Amino acid sequence: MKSLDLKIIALLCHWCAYDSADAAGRSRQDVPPQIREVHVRCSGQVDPAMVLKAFAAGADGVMVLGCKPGDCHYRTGNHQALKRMRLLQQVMAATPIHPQRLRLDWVSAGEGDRYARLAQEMVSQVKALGPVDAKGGM
Amino acid sequence: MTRRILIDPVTRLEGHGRIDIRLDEAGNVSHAFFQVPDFKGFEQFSVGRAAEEMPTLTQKICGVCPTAHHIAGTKALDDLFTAAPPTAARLIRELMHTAFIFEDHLLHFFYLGGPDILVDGDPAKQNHNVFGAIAAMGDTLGRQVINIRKKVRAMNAMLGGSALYPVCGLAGGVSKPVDAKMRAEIIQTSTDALALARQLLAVFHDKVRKKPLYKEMVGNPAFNLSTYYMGLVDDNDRVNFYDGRLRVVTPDGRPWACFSADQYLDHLVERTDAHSYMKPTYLKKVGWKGYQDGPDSGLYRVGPLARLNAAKAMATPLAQQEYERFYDTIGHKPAHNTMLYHWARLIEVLYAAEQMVTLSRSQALTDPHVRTLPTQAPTSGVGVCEAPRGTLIHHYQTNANAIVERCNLLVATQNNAAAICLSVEKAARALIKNGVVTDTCLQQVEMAYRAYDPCLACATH
Amino acid sequence: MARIGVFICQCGPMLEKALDILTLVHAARRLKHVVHVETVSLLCAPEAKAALVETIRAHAISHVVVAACAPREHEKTFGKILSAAGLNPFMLQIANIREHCAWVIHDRRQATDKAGSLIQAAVQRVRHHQPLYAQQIDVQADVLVIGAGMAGISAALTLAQPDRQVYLVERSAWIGGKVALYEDLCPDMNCAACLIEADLDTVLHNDRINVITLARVVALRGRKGNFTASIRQAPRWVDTDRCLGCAACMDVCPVKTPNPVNAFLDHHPAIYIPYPGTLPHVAMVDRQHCLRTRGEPCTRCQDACPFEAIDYDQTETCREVSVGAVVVATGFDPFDPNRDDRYGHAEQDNVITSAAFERLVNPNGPTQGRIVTNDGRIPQHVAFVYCVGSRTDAFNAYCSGVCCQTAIKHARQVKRQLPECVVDHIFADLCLPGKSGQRIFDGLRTEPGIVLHRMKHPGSVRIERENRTRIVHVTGPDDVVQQIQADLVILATALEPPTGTLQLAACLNIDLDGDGFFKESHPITDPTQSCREGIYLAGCCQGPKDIPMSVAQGQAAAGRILQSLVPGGKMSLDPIVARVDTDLCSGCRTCQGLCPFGAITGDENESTVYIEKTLCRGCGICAAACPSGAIIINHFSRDAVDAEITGLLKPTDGYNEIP
Amino acid sequence: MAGPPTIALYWCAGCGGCEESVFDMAEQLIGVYEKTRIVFWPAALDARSSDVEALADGEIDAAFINGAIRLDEHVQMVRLLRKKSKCLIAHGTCAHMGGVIGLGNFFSSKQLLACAYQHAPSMATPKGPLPGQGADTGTTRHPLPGLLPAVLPLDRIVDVEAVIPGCPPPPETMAQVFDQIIAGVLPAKGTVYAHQKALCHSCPRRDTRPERITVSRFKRLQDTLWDPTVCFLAQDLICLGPVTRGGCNARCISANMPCRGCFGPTTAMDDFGAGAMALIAALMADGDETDYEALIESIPDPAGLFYRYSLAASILGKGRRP
Repeated sequence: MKSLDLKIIALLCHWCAYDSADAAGRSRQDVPPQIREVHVRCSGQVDPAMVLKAFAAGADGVMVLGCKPGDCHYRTGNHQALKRMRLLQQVMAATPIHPQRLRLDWVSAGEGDRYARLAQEMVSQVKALGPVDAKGGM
Repeated sequence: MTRRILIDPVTRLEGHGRIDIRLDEAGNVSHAFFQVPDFKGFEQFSVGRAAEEMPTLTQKICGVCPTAHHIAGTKALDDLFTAAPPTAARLIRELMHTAFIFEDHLLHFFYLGGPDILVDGDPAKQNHNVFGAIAAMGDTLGRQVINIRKKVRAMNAMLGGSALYPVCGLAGGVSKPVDAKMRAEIIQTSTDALALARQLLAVFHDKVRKKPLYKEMVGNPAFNLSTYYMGLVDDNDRVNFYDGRLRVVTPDGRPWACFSADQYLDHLVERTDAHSYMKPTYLKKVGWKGYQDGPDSGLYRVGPLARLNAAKAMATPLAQQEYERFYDTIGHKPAHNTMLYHWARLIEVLYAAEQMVTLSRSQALTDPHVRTLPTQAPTSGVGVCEAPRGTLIHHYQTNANAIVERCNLLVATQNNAAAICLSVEKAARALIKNGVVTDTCLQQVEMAYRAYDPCLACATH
Repeated sequence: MARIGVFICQCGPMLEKALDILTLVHAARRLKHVVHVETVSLLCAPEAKAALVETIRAHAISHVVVAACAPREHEKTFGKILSAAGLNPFMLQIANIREHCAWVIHDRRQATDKAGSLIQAAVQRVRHHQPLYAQQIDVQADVLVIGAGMAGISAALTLAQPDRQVYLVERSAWIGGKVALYEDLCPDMNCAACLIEADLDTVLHNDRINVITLARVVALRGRKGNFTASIRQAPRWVDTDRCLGCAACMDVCPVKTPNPVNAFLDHHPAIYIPYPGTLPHVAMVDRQHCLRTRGEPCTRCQDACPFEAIDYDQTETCREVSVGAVVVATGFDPFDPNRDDRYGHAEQDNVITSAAFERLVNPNGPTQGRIVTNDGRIPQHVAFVYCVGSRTDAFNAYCSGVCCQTAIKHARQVKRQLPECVVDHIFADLCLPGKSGQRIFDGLRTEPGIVLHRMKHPGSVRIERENRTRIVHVTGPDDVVQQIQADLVILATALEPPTGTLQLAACLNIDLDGDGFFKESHPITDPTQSCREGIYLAGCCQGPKDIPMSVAQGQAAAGRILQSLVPGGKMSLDPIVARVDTDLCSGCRTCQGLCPFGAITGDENESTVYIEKTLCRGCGICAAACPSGAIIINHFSRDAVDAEITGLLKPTDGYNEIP
Repeated sequence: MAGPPTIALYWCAGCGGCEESVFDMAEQLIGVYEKTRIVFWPAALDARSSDVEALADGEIDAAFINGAIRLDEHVQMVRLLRKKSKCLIAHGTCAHMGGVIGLGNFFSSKQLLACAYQHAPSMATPKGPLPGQGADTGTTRHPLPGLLPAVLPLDRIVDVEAVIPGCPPPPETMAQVFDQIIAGVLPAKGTVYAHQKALCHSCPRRDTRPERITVSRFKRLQDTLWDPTVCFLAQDLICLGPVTRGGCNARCISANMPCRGCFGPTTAMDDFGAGAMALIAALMADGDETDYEALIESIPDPAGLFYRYSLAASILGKGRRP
């Protein structure tokens, strides 16, 4: 499987992360083509099922980006996301889907360069793990 | 040319089985195999689980003897965390377990194997089942059995949450005490149970034992197996379902071994049988001689008949009377005829009922203190009890965080596995001659294993 | 049956360069439910917009996908076009093929491939969109202002307009805050009293402003436009309508207790007015020290009062007011130097804070404005120590920003009264920004008898006592320690969040920043609103600032309110909120504790929870937490998001059917 | 339906508990026997697979299938029964979600066999052949069915009309289903014989559930004594009641033990484990990254706990085919 065929879903919060992806565009950053952006309200809207479904639908990685700690426009959304994603990763550790296929991080609206860097890191991280076993997880 | 007869699936037992009979040119049996096509892998997927979940997890091995697994698992936790349950908790567990054996034996006697001997006429006529049994025993008694069984299961639901799958077992105790109100109900139910047990034995003596088919089979050497016998006994070598030491007697009735559950590895061994998922066990110190009986073969049997054979007596008066009557009638101990499992089972039903009455009347039963919190770090624990079908052993090894690292289960019917296969083969050889194969004699071949009340999900787990 | 129209904007010449538009068109044509695909050179151009309306109508399109720039740019624009074409604006989904493809992927094939899946995802998603309608609600135009200092008062005065009541809640017994205690103000030594008393008077006599002293806000329910606040008022034991502040009572009161208002430099009786000219000019009983609270049947003040104004039967009262917005202007507390023994302040005498000096130098203060040591001497040497409690990790990492100019102001007051006095300034750095800052500093340097000392870091001093004078040991940048003698040391103390800030934050359900000040919704773009809509911040409670800044922020907050809460007006609610499927909700309340806006309550029989959509902001935290999957976020339902995700992951050959 | 409805009951990788849930109908079972035609029920009646093959397609009105799909012959059997039945009912947790058996999917079938037949401490033949292998499995013996690569719930093999959740289903529910069928009404596609709301809604302890629960360390059953009247979650003990469909009469709760989710998720939740994670994360007390790690550490075997009964049905396994 060519690494280009890898697909990574980026779940981006409305206030910071999605804008940072736009900023990356405005400043003509390099965002790897494997990244596929999805607009969500808040990283706190991302539930474990959403992530698992992405993997079941063929994602090789899922990146959840929210506002920086303390900057969540919904006050606690990114904290809830942190709790959920860490718990989910703990559960994933018992499955064939490696916990490192899921990444949660923070970026603020202006940081197009950071967004691009996180995207590149995520792609190489997933490349290292290779594509998800086609037979699916459990 | 050879002929093949397949009984698939075998019926009126727990789990999947098929009998595969091969006839030679002369139409006589060359092989007869009892095969169990069922496997789940509990011993592997128990690894990584939290120890405290094991009693509720492992009992899913079998929905017919779950309480036994729950008790064995819970006792393994006691041992694992070195936490001895308070008296009340111990009483509640034994009460629940004994009541369970009572109703489960009734299940067999009426729904599963029982109809073989209860229902008259040609077993091929498809009425050898609970409904035939009710007809045979009379509607009143039939419905009575059903209702008492229902009451006893309701009582266990009250004690353990679900009639089928109790959940109350905890390391060093149980989750729920018995209050005065519950106790009153329990005493009532136990008393009714005892009345029914006595009635059943009466019926057994003046109806069932007189049936020609039953008489024929009890006398038929084709149903004899001279093996070792194992069962759990109390300090006075009397039958006990909940706790004690494992006593083994030789085919001619001499005491051969008596050991505590944690020594099971010194005495009992499993082997893989390439044509079945069922793992036969045998006595380590005698050894495996293939599917054959006699003192030189490590084959042993468990379950009602074996428990009676392995013990010196019953712990309750009425059951003791029946116990003596049993051996007086047979004329020798141990009794080797497989069909006698039915009779032995009823004697246990009586013992169970008497024991329920005793336990329910014990003052300590309603003590609210039902848990000892563990203080020791866990390492390894073994739990044993008698399932209706025979001895059951759970063995867990964990890390310091009480996560299971290794799980080993020696399950009731496994102990009978080799004997069951042998019984089937012997019966087949005796009943099928010169190519004459009737449904009737195939049914009789099935009776050979049904008498054991085998639980094949258990046997494979 | 959805009829989806896909409109691919080429953004002038821009997208064609990076993407193979034709491939996108062909792929889009093959997607299920797509009835029309069209490329437009610039969809946001007026004529293109008009054409779009026509096309939507002509093809009876029910759902629209626009493949173009970021939603931030034009989602609203195209939403309006949908409305114009008779569709609900929410029947739109944008595929961001400019920012997320053309501009970031430099390989044409790869960029086109991704753009294709973004369009496919948008098409899959838009079919799950439901029409949504913004609900209009009546707004309450009255306003609650918490804190009657400079910021609160300026907000209150700006807000006190026709058809609008202002509730001005003040914790102390008198209004005016810190400024009322000052004599002169920076930069030009303007007379504080002259400036503020006029304002205070207007406040007191403005019938649109209800001043509630000795009061706290104890609860706030509701949301912008419809708050209900509970206000608890402590008894004054003095009838404010009868008392004239004649002080007859004060003369007969047997109690004497240190006067906090005068920084404990003098004493006041248990019934008192802290200084002449406080407003309202009405006495109050300090119940903590009054003999009656100790159970003694003293009635001296009552007997002495010529106006029968003393009323021991007053008890705590609680009232509820409904308001549309809240301004929080609770000010600051000065840093307490007793927390750091290097300043030797614990010994009280002759090491005083700038707050204390304000009273010392104030004609209505304890010494009628005479600058003297505690034993009544005229000081020959006065030393100012800067950055006390500021810019140090031990206490406050931030610079309080106003202490420097205050210290310089005080120095000028010293020189004005005692020209012969030597004044030492001990500072690490000076912070004097703005148009007047440098002027102030130059003024300081040119004065005779002014000595400037540099200390290495804020707090590189130790103040010790040498019989009647003080020795300030200063460690300089070169680590040389010099000793400065002074008869009076004045500590330029930091500004800190006032006591009770934590409780108030909890009661208003708003956040604090790392330093304990109220946190603004956005430090740059929204510095006057708290994290909760409709609750505004003014003055030092949001961070240290000088008086003009506080006044400005007070007026800014008022401006925001005047603009958004018109009396008799309505407010439209964002329809992107959460709703509960009551058939599924088990009432387990897992969501309830998580809602950052208190929008979720258990209903009376608690068989389900209830989401107040006027409070809900549609963040989705509850939906993601619901173990039954019983909460749906409008426009961001599980189905919609899942459809988008699967659309992104499907191969984009276009032939495969979309379920 | 002309005449009494034709019924079949079959077990795949089950435990017999679902059979018991029928036996436990007690006297009502006699009524069922009289008012229906039970053509196949290995646990209670003497009939062979060949008898089923002999039936006409669709001749069975309702087939109750319990147990998970573990062996290749289960696949053939349920396909046969599907062919012969108008209505197929997933009977019990294993058929519904794979049940406890599904935990086997944490391992390969090779691991499962080796552990049981080679590495068990009581094994005499540690190097011995695995079942179905080795010298004496000649043509003379009936071939032993093999394990599928993974356990599957029934609906991954054949269309399923209705589900009766529960390990085991309550006998009252069984009675209700039979009564309906006897009355001539076959369950509509998608019927689930349980509550629509989660267990919390019918939990006897629901009134003790506080507005907000925050847990800073989860307790394990052996760590603590607990109040038999108060919500388990409020006592830092994991209970999956908020995630789990009601309809079990809160039987575990009534035994003073927390819920483990045998009834499966509500209709809106595709994945039980995901629901459990959402719940548990929501209870975690606020803190920093390290606090959260410690908190998660205090949950032993989260994957095994959250997927106790539903691992085989997890959306992670959607791609699987027998």
